[in-house]
Amino acid sequence: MAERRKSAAARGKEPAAPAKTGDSGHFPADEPPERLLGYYADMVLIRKFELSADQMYKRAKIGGYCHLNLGEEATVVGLMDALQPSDYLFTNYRDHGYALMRGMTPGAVMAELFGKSTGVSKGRGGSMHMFDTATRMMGGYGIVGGQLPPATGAALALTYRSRPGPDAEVVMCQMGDGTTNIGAFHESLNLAAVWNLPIVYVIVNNRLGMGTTVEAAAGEPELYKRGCSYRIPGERVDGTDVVAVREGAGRALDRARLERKPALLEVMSYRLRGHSVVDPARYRSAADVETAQAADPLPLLRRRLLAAGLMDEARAQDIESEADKKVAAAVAFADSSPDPTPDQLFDYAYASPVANAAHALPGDPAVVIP
Amino acid sequence: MAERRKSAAARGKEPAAPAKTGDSGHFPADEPPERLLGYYADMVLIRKFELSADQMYKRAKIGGYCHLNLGEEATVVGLMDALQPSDYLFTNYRDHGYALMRGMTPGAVMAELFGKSTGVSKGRGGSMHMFDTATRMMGGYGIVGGQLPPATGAALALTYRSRPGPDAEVVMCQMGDGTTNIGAFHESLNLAAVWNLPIVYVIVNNRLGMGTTVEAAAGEPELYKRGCSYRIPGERVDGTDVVAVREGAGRALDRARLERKPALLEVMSYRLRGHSVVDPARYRSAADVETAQAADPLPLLRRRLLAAGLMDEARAQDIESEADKKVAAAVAFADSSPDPTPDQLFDYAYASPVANAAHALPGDPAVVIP
Amino acid sequence: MPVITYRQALNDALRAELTRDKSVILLGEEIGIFEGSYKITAGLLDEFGPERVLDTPIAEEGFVGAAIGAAMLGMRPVVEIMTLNFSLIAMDQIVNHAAKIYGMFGGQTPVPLVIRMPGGGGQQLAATHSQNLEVWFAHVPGLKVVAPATPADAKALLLAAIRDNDPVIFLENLSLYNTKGEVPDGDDVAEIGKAAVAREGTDLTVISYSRATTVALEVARQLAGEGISIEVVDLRSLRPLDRETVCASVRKTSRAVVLEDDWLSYGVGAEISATLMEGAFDYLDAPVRRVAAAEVPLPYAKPLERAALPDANDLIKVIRELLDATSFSPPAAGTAGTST
Amino acid sequence: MPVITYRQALNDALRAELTRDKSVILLGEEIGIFEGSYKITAGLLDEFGPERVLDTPIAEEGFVGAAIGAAMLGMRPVVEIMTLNFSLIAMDQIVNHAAKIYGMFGGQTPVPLVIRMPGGGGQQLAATHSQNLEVWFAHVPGLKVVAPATPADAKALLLAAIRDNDPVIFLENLSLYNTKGEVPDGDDVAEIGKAAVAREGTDLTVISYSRATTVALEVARQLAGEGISIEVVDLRSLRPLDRETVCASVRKTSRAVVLEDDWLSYGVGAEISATLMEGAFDYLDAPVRRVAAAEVPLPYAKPLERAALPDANDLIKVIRELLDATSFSPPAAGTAGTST
Ligand SMILES: Cc1ncc(C[n+]2csc(CCOP(=O)(O)OP(=O)(O)O)c2C)c(N)n1
Ligand SMILES: Cc1ncc(C[n+]2csc(CCOP(=O)(O)OP(=O)(O)O)c2C)c(N)n1
Ligand SMILES: [Mg+2]
Ligand SMILES: [Mg+2]
Repeated sequence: MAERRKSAAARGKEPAAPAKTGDSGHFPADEPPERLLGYYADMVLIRKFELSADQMYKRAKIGGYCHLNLGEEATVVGLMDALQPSDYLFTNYRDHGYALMRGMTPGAVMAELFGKSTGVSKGRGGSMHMFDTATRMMGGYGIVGGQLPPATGAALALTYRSRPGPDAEVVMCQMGDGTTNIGAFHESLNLAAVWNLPIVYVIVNNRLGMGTTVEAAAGEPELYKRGCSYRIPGERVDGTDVVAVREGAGRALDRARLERKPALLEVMSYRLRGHSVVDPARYRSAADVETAQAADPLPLLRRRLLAAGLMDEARAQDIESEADKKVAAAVAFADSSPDPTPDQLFDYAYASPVANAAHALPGDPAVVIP
Repeated sequence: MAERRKSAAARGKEPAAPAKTGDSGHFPADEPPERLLGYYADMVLIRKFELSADQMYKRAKIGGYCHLNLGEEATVVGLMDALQPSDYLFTNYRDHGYALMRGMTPGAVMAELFGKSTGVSKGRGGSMHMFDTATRMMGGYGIVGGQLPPATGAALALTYRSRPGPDAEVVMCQMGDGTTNIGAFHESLNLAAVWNLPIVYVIVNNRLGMGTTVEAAAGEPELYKRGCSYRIPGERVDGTDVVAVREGAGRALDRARLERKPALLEVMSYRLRGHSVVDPARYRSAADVETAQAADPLPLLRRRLLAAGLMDEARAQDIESEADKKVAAAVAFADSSPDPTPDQLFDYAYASPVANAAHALPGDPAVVIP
Repeated sequence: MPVITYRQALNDALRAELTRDKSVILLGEEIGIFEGSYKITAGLLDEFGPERVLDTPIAEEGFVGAAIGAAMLGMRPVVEIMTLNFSLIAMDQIVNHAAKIYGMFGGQTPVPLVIRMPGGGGQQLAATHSQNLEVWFAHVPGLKVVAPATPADAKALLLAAIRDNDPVIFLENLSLYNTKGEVPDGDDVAEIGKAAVAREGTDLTVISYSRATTVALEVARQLAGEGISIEVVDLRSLRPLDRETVCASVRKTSRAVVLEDDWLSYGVGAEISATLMEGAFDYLDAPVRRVAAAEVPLPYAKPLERAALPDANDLIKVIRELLDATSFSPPAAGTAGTST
Repeated sequence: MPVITYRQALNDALRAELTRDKSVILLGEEIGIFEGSYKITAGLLDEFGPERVLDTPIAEEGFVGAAIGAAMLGMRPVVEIMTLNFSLIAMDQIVNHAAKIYGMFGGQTPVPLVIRMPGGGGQQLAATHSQNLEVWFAHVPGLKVVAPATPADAKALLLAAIRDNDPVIFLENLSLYNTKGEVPDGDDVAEIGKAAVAREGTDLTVISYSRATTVALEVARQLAGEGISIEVVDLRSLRPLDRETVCASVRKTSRAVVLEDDWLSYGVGAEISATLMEGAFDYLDAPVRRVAAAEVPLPYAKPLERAALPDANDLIKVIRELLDATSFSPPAAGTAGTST
């Protein structure tokens, strides 16, 4: 995807009008068709990858918690396309799609899910903890809100080495709607404001934090307004429309990049399934499920591309079977990769070696009498 | 002071216009002169008490941290007069004035500072931790922001026993300006908003958190606006004008009392001295010190009362020497009170007795071989 | 006696107290509509309504602190923190507030609060979601800390915790929720601060708590077949700590192993070993041994996770080493063990 | 060698590292304009400017977490938390993030971060402002934890901590800041993870760290006059823990007392006692004794505070009890002690 990434600044665009719903409008006139097809391919890849992860979980190839981006594909693709390769990304635990779009190979991401040595975090992190130095994906984080202070500090670090301007490095910090209620949200945005940090906080509002609605959890449920307490401007975009997401993210990133000021972006999305693969989501009303299904960005984009004549059914199927192949290859790679071995347990205990480090296995004596 | 306390609701008043500076305006026409003189007497008592505490600290009668309300007297008196006896109060560590105005005797407050058994918290808490069940002062708290979640929970408890109305119990939670930047502020106000709790959060903005200005610490330095993230309305009042403070607090309390909804009040005050008795405040500019001195609410009120002919110099001096006497008596009481004795060390270890409680003194064996 | 799961025992205790005492309320993330992340509160929202069973925003510091304040005004809140790992966010409220308010204000306001939370690893939840940290809470005066191992204790200790006027940290363990055991109907309220001899034996004492106790009992049963008689002391309460029961057992058996799920250094096992140093030194045939987790952020990958966490085999190995070191020779197989 | 205060030694180390390495920055509340609540950073804002010395809002979780993120991008932040008590607010960032990020992400990003903070009681700061809690940090893999007792160690360990690529918890103590000692000029960098024999002796070992080491040394000097030869082992590093130095000393002296300022149960003393159980059992003439704080929220009133905290008299009393229990009889007065 990297070749498609350009800052909105570099494209010389004005802030766009508020985005339409994913279904309605036309594509922007100057949008290259191949780029739109690329988006569709990316979204399909995420979809197929996540469905495969769900399968693999059921086959016990994957363990622990496993949160999927199903329903958020346009959001993920739009956000990631707005980033430059030199930007840094921090996300929450719902991070598979981000990892793929940031440029990690499906095989290495699937291998991480399988807990293999070839996984992006060497099998140490699992689903919630995708990390890759090369693509500047600074980690998925499992503690709600936990990624915000480090992301803010990463933006602080950038101020020591990068001046505002079209090539400035910036940080994007993704989070869920429920995350806006925790203290770390407040402290982080406040720090970013008083220190003028180049960071974009992205709220993926999928309307639920596990089973809790935004309205039940947030005193101000229009979450893009919650920058008010720090004079950080916010914008809300339609997360089922990949172009709208990219444009909104571009505007926010421009503020960070050109003005070195924080920005807040709320992306309205839907979660198609339960909170994690083991959640049957019985608490969801039929109406809610129906709304979410109707907003599924994949069929929406497929229909729009077909209707606009930018893609025919054959091309669509090509794209879809291409994704199937990639995911199958990823599973095969993960499956055939080696497990880490117990003798590697202490491999990453410390970055600087140190005297008397604790290396006892369970049952080993803590002290050996000479 | 209790006899003067009436809710603004009970007085049937409309919200007043934004308060003027302490110096300028006239007193409200319907304000009983005796009440104004009472305010002056209360403010003088706090002033003399705090100056005495400073002295006693220098004589090593008081130890630990000691934060004074010098300069905040009109704020403290106005806030406390707006409360009903049935209301609950939580404050930060800068709590001597609140304790006095809430109805604790100067002797018991001074005795707490001296660490005596007759102190309001039996000498266990000291300056930062005044507590009194009878007057519903639920404690001064030394951890910045620490009082906010418990105060919020106290308001939650009230919803189980008290309906909205003029006699409803409510909670007032005081804090400093610097406190608005900590996570507990965000989480507490959000909880109060989503649960519709009867609580008034009061920010005493003395422009400094230790040596840090509001502008350096807060992304939105107009602190009364920081309820925006929870749809909690805020108001700013002049903290050098005791009536303005009382009226502002009354309006906020009315919202909590009658509508059962949280409110935010910012009271603009000044700190006349250092952060605590041991801080020489060398970081303060001459101009800043001058501004603070010019806003000293005591001479302001004294001048206004004299100018309005509500008090003559003799009466003023009576009031002042009355306060001197009370403070001297408080010191004498504290001085002659007994110290707690080491055998009382474990007296408040637990509220419910329990098997095998740890009662070893330093050097005692943890286990006694039978 | 009915046999029910640990999960059901907790649910029963909560229901019983919600019914008995109107000042009992439950607070936590997803405990209502979602019925609890681990379904401990299933059905309670329906039964008692949203005023008694409060879903909170994600704000551990806020809602734990709110529970403290509510307790100060006479409510008896039972808070669920979804897993112990998230209690780190609420630590200031737990340690600087809940644990301090009664003593620091001179005994004026009790804080009758229960904080329930599951800890434990072994579920491939990786480093930030697999911690124990019981020892942190156990270290803090002003708290009471219990860690039941069986469904019966889970119920009896939860009843006791809710009726206690102090903040009680109630430690559960993810892998105990589906375990089963006999639980008496009705109001069997435990005494906080007492350990239990979960199984009597004569040759060696294993001291443990929570999930580790189930492992210790399993190992004791297994070794009984070889004629080795293991006594299992289940601590149940970490603060107060029932040092006397621990020492009495080891004075009898002369050999001791501590089994815990937490990291070895500065763990609960250290305190138990130090306690035996002081209270059973002259009775010990050999040094007390500790079996605990390897000191690493717990990895996700199963082979690594398994290597890092203590299990029955590790305990058996250490027991054998200790018996060998003290020249133990078992009687004829099958005769050891006085209970099952 | 120049004699300077512990405070000055810290200030010197910070200045040296700010000068040496541009990626070193300081963050904390009131460390700039106010020059630090305890004046450790005095003068540094003037010297290095607001880009290197950052005053933060009151937001411990936020700025500790920010320091983590900055460290991940190659900065070397040194954070001051005003007192250890406030670290409770930052605990999730310290334990779930700083301690986990290197291992959990498979060694891809080191977190070269120092968190400095003073703990300790005895200043009448009452229950929420007088805690130690070193043992909490010492328990957590992924952290390194040091607690220097002398100005020389303060400087040498702070230099080491800043140059280390892992998160280092650097524990100071309020009552050490004005203590004085010889400190070598220049670049004397300590090795993290090593204890020191602070004073050699033959009859009994006192194991301690931070402020307690100064008490132990004072007692050792005093008892030397009575012909009792005390060896003092200063742990210096709590994680890693130098078990071998501790055990070697006690294998020699056969008697051990642990002195610490923290609460007794589940304290550092427990781990030391358990360590000696494992590493010196056969050499011990009597059980290891622990001297630690009474287990209460520390009261403000001086007589209660004094009763709750361990001091030289408590240590002397326990040393005498231990010597008596092991039938120690001193040689002619004045001959004991091989160093001063
Ligand atoms: C501090 C903390 N509290 C609770 C949890 C458990 N938890 C995991 S995800 C989640 C919901 C988060 O909702 P949201 O921020 O909207 O993100 P989404 O899952 O919808 O992407 C909760 C409560 C956690 N991981 N961390
Ligand atoms: C969590 C925490 N961090 C830091 C401190 C140290 N501290 C005590 S008072 C204070 C400043 C508070 O400023 P503000 O809220 O404006 O209150 P003020 O002192 O002006 O009344 C600080 C940083 C503390 N007590 N608690
Ligand atoms: Mg969500
Ligand atoms: Mg202030």
